[in-house]
Amino acid sequence: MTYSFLRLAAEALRGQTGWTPAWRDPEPKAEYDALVVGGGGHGLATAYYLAREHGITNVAVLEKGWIGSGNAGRNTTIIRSNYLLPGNEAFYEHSMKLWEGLEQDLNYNAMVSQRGVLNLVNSDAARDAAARRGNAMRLHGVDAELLDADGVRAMVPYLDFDNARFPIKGGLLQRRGGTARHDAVVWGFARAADRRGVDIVQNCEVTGIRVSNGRVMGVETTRGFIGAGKVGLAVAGNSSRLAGMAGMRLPIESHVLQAFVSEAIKPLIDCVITFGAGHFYISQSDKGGLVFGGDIDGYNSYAQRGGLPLVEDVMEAFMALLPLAGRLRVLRSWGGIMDMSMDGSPIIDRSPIEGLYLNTGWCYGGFKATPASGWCFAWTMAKDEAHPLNAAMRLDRFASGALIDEKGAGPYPNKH
Amino acid sequence: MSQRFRTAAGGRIDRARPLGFSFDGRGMEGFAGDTLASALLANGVHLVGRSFKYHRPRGILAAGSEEPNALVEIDRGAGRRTPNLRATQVELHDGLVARSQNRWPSLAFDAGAVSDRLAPLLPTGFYYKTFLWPPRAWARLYEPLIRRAAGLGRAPDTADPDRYVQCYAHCDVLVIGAGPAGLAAARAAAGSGARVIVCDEGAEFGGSLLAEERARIGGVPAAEWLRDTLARLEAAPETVLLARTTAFGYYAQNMVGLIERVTDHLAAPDPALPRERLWQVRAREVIVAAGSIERPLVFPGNDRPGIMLAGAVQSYVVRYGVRPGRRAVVAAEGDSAYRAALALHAAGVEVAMVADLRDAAEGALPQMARDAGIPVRSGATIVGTAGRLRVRSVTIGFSGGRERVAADLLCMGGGWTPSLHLYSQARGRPRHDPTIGFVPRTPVPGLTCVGACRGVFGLAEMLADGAQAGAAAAMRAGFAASGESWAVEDAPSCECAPPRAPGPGSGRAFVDFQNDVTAKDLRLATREGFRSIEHVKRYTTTGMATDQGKTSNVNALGIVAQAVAAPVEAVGLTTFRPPYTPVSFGALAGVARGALFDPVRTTAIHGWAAAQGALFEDVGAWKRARCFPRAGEDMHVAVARECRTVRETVGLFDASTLGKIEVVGRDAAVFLERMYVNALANLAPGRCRYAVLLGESGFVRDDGIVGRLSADRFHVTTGTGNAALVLGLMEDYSQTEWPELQVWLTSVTEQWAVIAVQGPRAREAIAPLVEDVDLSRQALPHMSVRSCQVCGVAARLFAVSFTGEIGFEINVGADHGLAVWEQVWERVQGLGGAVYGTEAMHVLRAEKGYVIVGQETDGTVTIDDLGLGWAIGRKKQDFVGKRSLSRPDLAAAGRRQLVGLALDDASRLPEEGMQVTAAAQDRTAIGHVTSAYGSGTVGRAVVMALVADGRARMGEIVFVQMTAGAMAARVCDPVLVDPEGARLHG
Amino acid sequence: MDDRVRGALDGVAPIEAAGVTVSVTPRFDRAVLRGDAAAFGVGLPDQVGSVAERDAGAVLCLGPDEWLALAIPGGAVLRVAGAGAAVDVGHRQTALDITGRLAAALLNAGCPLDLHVTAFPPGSCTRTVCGKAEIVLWRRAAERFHVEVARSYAAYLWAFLAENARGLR
Amino acid sequence: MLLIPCPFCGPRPEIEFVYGGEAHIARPADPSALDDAAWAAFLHTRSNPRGRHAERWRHLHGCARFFNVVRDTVTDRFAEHEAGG
Repeated sequence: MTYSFLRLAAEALRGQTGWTPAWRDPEPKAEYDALVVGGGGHGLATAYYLAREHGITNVAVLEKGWIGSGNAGRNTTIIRSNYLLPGNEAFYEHSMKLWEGLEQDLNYNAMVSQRGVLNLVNSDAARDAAARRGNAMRLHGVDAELLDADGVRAMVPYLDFDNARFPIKGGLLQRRGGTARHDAVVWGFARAADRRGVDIVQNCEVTGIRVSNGRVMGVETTRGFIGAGKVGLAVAGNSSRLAGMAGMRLPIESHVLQAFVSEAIKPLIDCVITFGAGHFYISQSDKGGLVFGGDIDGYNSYAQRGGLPLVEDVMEAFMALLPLAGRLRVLRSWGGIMDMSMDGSPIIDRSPIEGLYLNTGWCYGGFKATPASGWCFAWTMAKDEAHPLNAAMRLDRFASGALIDEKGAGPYPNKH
Repeated sequence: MSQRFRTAAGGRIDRARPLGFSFDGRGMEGFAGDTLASALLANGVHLVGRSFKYHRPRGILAAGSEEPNALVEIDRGAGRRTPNLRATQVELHDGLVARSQNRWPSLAFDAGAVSDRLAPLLPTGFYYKTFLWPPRAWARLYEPLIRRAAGLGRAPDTADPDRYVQCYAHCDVLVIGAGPAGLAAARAAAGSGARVIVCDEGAEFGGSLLAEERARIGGVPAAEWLRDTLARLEAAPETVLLARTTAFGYYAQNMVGLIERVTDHLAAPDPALPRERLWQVRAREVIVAAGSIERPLVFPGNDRPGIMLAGAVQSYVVRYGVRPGRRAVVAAEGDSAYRAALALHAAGVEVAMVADLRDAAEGALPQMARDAGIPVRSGATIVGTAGRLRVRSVTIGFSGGRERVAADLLCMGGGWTPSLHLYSQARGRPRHDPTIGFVPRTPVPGLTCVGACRGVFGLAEMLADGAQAGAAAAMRAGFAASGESWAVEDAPSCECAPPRAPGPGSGRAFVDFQNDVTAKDLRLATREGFRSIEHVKRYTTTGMATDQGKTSNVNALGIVAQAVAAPVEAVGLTTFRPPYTPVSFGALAGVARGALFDPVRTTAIHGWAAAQGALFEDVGAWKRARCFPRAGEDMHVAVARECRTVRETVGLFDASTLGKIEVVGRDAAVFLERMYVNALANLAPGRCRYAVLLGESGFVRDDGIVGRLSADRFHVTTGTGNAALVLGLMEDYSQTEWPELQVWLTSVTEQWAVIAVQGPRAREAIAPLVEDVDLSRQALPHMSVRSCQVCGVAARLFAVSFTGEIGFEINVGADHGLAVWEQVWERVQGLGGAVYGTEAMHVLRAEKGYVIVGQETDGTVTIDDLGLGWAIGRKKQDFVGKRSLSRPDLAAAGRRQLVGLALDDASRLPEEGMQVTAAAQDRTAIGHVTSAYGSGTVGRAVVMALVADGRARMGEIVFVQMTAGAMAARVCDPVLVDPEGARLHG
Repeated sequence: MDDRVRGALDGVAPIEAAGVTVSVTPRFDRAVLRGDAAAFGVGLPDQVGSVAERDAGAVLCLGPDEWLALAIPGGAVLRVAGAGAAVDVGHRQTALDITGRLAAALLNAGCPLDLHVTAFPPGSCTRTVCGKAEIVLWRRAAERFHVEVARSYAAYLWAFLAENARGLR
Repeated sequence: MLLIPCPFCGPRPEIEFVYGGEAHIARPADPSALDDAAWAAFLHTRSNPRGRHAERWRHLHGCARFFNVVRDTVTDRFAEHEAGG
């Protein structure tokens, strides 16, 4: 069934009786050409692009719970490609381009909204870093504008520009950045993959990875053994555990990242804003809720629950940015498990085990990468080699020293 | 017309204290003790809001924090406008100004209600299925319309003038909820002498006892027992009672977050008082007595104003002395709803019928209703209702047919749902009880649920449950305690109704009132393959409104379970997440606003610099003087003058923010030798060395001066922003990797004020002030240190330079800093010198090719990239980061190396962060500018850049991508002033 | 006092609020002592968190091999014989005196420790935090605390305490 | 806020501590003897368990000592103390 306004009208007349399931609920087959473990955005996108780009349709996505139950449904829905380092930039820009045509491609409204991402700078050092980033983006044909304080004021006059502690000195704006509806991204990829023949198998937890003389044979699951010559792991929050099933140890630590939404209010914030003087980012959903988050709690955790100290840090940054927010109220908070790689950049690569592929280490940055991650991971699985876009996101870079340390280039005060 | 719907007498309101208030501009009167909701009902106002999606007229449903409909804006003026408050929680005060929300032009006539007419076109999830064409139209066309329509209240438009504070507290027993069970628990715990905190979200302690009319506890009326209990608790020395205080979140190891609302209920609060206070309570034992929430019934047209929860109606009648209608129908799915019928009857409201949905109504309460002459009909179903802005009639179906009953009040008693929020936040896993619903199953260490929130209903049972748990908790906390017990009379037990899914009726039966989710929406979602309750929730938005589904989740669950033909426990609950009810950002930020957002660190000389009219910059948490403009100078001119003065005469600079670590002990030298890349073991006492510190991964982390004061004592400096990082790194190695080394590290950053004197006449400037040290270059060469007296106070004198000129850094005790600075300043001034700031310091060091870690480096730069490889001790076997240097990529060709750039056009000044390319038109960068300053000394811009294979490109032309186009530049040595160091050693 | 000496909070008037008073103490010597207790001339308390008062001054045991000596004439403490280190930090910190019925409550506005007199009795000391400043806390009496704060954080801590002293519960 | 058992100061609030990552990862006595993979494993590879995790904390704003504890990364509960760094 294709979605359209006409379809809505027709269903209105027949009392909504004609709608069919967005995706099938199939029993897993005994054997597939390829398995994607993890029914999050990245896993579903991978399956979709395996089918669409490489004609590999005998594919199953195995999800231990319900699709989108992990970080895909717990993030702050920001999309952007304002990256600095060569190993990242082209990849995230590719992702942005995929976002731009995604909804027509998937026949699903993921509410991709290019409302602009504005990184505020609060010190000269931060401005230098923003300038370097913006210049690098422009050089590579990515849109970036450096704004001075007045430029920012014109965009978001309600901010506290003369904050006693960290006055706003300007910002780096990427107009093409913005937000997308996280659940819709998951459901859109799921539905589109399903329509191309991919089996989406929920409530099917992988309990083991069968490897025989260096080659992957398939996976043990709570619904029995499922064979496949290619197995891709896209299991943020469980990467170390799953890799461990295949005897691998990863340069990954899992941490909890909290996110928040406020009560719905009439439109106030029209773009995505990040605060330079503290780890803080905010946007407003179409429903009216302010969606925002901060830094990780800072210790290994699988608890999907954070602590109050971090909550306070986030709210302090919020109040420093928006003093009028004092009487607004946080409605709901939640935690997601981030697989933090040691250099802050992801891994999309083959593994030492033939036929087993890794997609992990997204830190806080996974959502915006969803389409390109799936696209590149599908390529890597299909062709058994990295695409140039993810060539730098290798597992062995930690041994070679070819790290992709984007954070090292982030806002960074003078140190002398 | 005022308060036409008050009862003749009774209730806990103070009829002697009338209060004026307004709603949507209409003036009304209520009494002290009212909530906005009870006062509105007393004035006959039921229509208070519009729903989120269809803008349907909505009335007051509940009497507490579970209210989904009655959201209002309270305006206290002057930036004190608060949206989305529940009228059922807003306490009335004189002059209160309230407005309805999300309607235009008026509450009674809301244009937005057109969406109600379009409902067939807007099934659940419709927005995922359309707005797809033309591409990009979503963000430009559809979305702005939807955004404008969405949202509830308005944000305030000026900064919040109120104060919010926080505090930490500890106790042996924290009791959450002061209903009968909670109070009994608190009584037992407090009696033992334990430290007890009792909180309740209501204005008054008592919970259901506040609406209790006939029960007797321990031989006295419930109200009297309540008075006595509160008196005892107030008398207990170690007990804290917090009314208007919501426990909003449970965090690890019995840390509970409480929000105390301090002033919102006051007409004219003392300005010294905070609006709210956040409590972070660490409790040995937590007792949750959160009670239960009544379920609405799901039937067509169940959302009209005048349709209320039975328990709420009882509360309004008994506690607030309000008659919520003239003629009532009570729809009962359990006995408890009969209490509302009896209360209404006693208050003189005609109860047209109790329509009992059960096949038989046998309990004590139904009998009491019959005895009171109230018509009771069992086996009933609610078929529908009529009325636009207020319910007019109710159509009830029986086996015999249907009956239309005129009524302006319909009470719904759908049974009670235990409040599992905090228990679930604490990771308790509930089980499903067929007669009650979900109740706690797995134990949580240190947490006990008592009373209705664990499915214990009935006054006697709740009291006993609480008393027992309170005593047990106190005993676990180490106190001798015993629970009391009380005889309870005239509290007829009410059979609890199991949650039941409604039959599929015609018309829209609302489940989530605020988000307008109907039973049909939920069934449609399951037909579309959204079978997990979490999927259904996200797809239909049920339970995602500001009430977080307190009244709707269990009904939704029942409907979904029925639709997917699975047992309720298999479908499962959605996760409970903090906060229990919304918490203001102000309270969570506390006093950390404005200047208190983050500490501002200043040096001993700061006040002097400010008095001189210095401009300051933030460096880490420090304020540093950036330059000292004289009258008529802009920063550019001032910096040029400051630089010139240092090169020609002498300059004075406050370097106090430098990190300083005193490294002491027999093995101090060995330790530093292992930490830094340099050879330091052989450093002679009295000498210094420029030293570089790497991270273990081989990249540059910091640099500084290591000065050896004596055989076992070193004075080490770090970058201003790096002090904590470096000390932490050193402690890590000394404590955990090399515990055998006898070395101790002490931060002395704040001990010493550092007064830098730099320039050809620096020696001359300080000479008269320094006692017993020969300052001659032979006796005190560059890179030396002496302990001595300067201006009569103890000092550490360093002969070091960050400008390329002769330089000294005078370290004196911070409390002496200003006095010494002023004397040095006199000397410097006398010689025609100047004070300079960080900007001039940057220029001077750049002219000399000195790097700044954090400016030239970004966490991916190696010591060789910076051209500082010479600093590495050649013979050293190992030092932190050494092994990483031989990793392929760190040794590879093509790395970006630090060079100078000489722009063709001497008048141009590139920006830091500009990209460098090999050809003017290239789109791939081979490097970037790390530092760029105008320089009078050099006569053109001084530019430092990291360029791929930079040192091999000396003399080559590269291009700096300026905003105005590419600019040619020649790669050159970064050292532009005095390469041979003659001035330095002069 | 020597007019060449300027403390971080010189000249500020005490914070006087209902139930609590905060004032700046007169200047005194300080030293950090590290290593083996036997290495020092003065006797040192050996329990982490305990305080030994010495006539006018005191020695606070902040860690298993760390002490903070307050107002003890430099010569005495700075003499070390054996495995230990003494570092003069006389200018590094500023000291506040917080007294009154609500002294503990004021500190608990920013200090997460249990300061109930049974949990942190007189004679206890520790390094901890208050708001965003690190402090050293020494309870001299049930209603009297001695607070040490780094010089450059003194102004922040002062403002933090002044703000929280208003409307204290 | 976690309540972290410091071996010298007893249970203390999280904000007094800094996290030190996985415990028992000793710096090799002679790093030059390791090949790149082994060195990378020391630098970057972590067990990252879901459950019992032996980890390091430093009581920075307390006794300033590093110590090891075992914490369950799912429940956040701390188990027994361990000695040494």
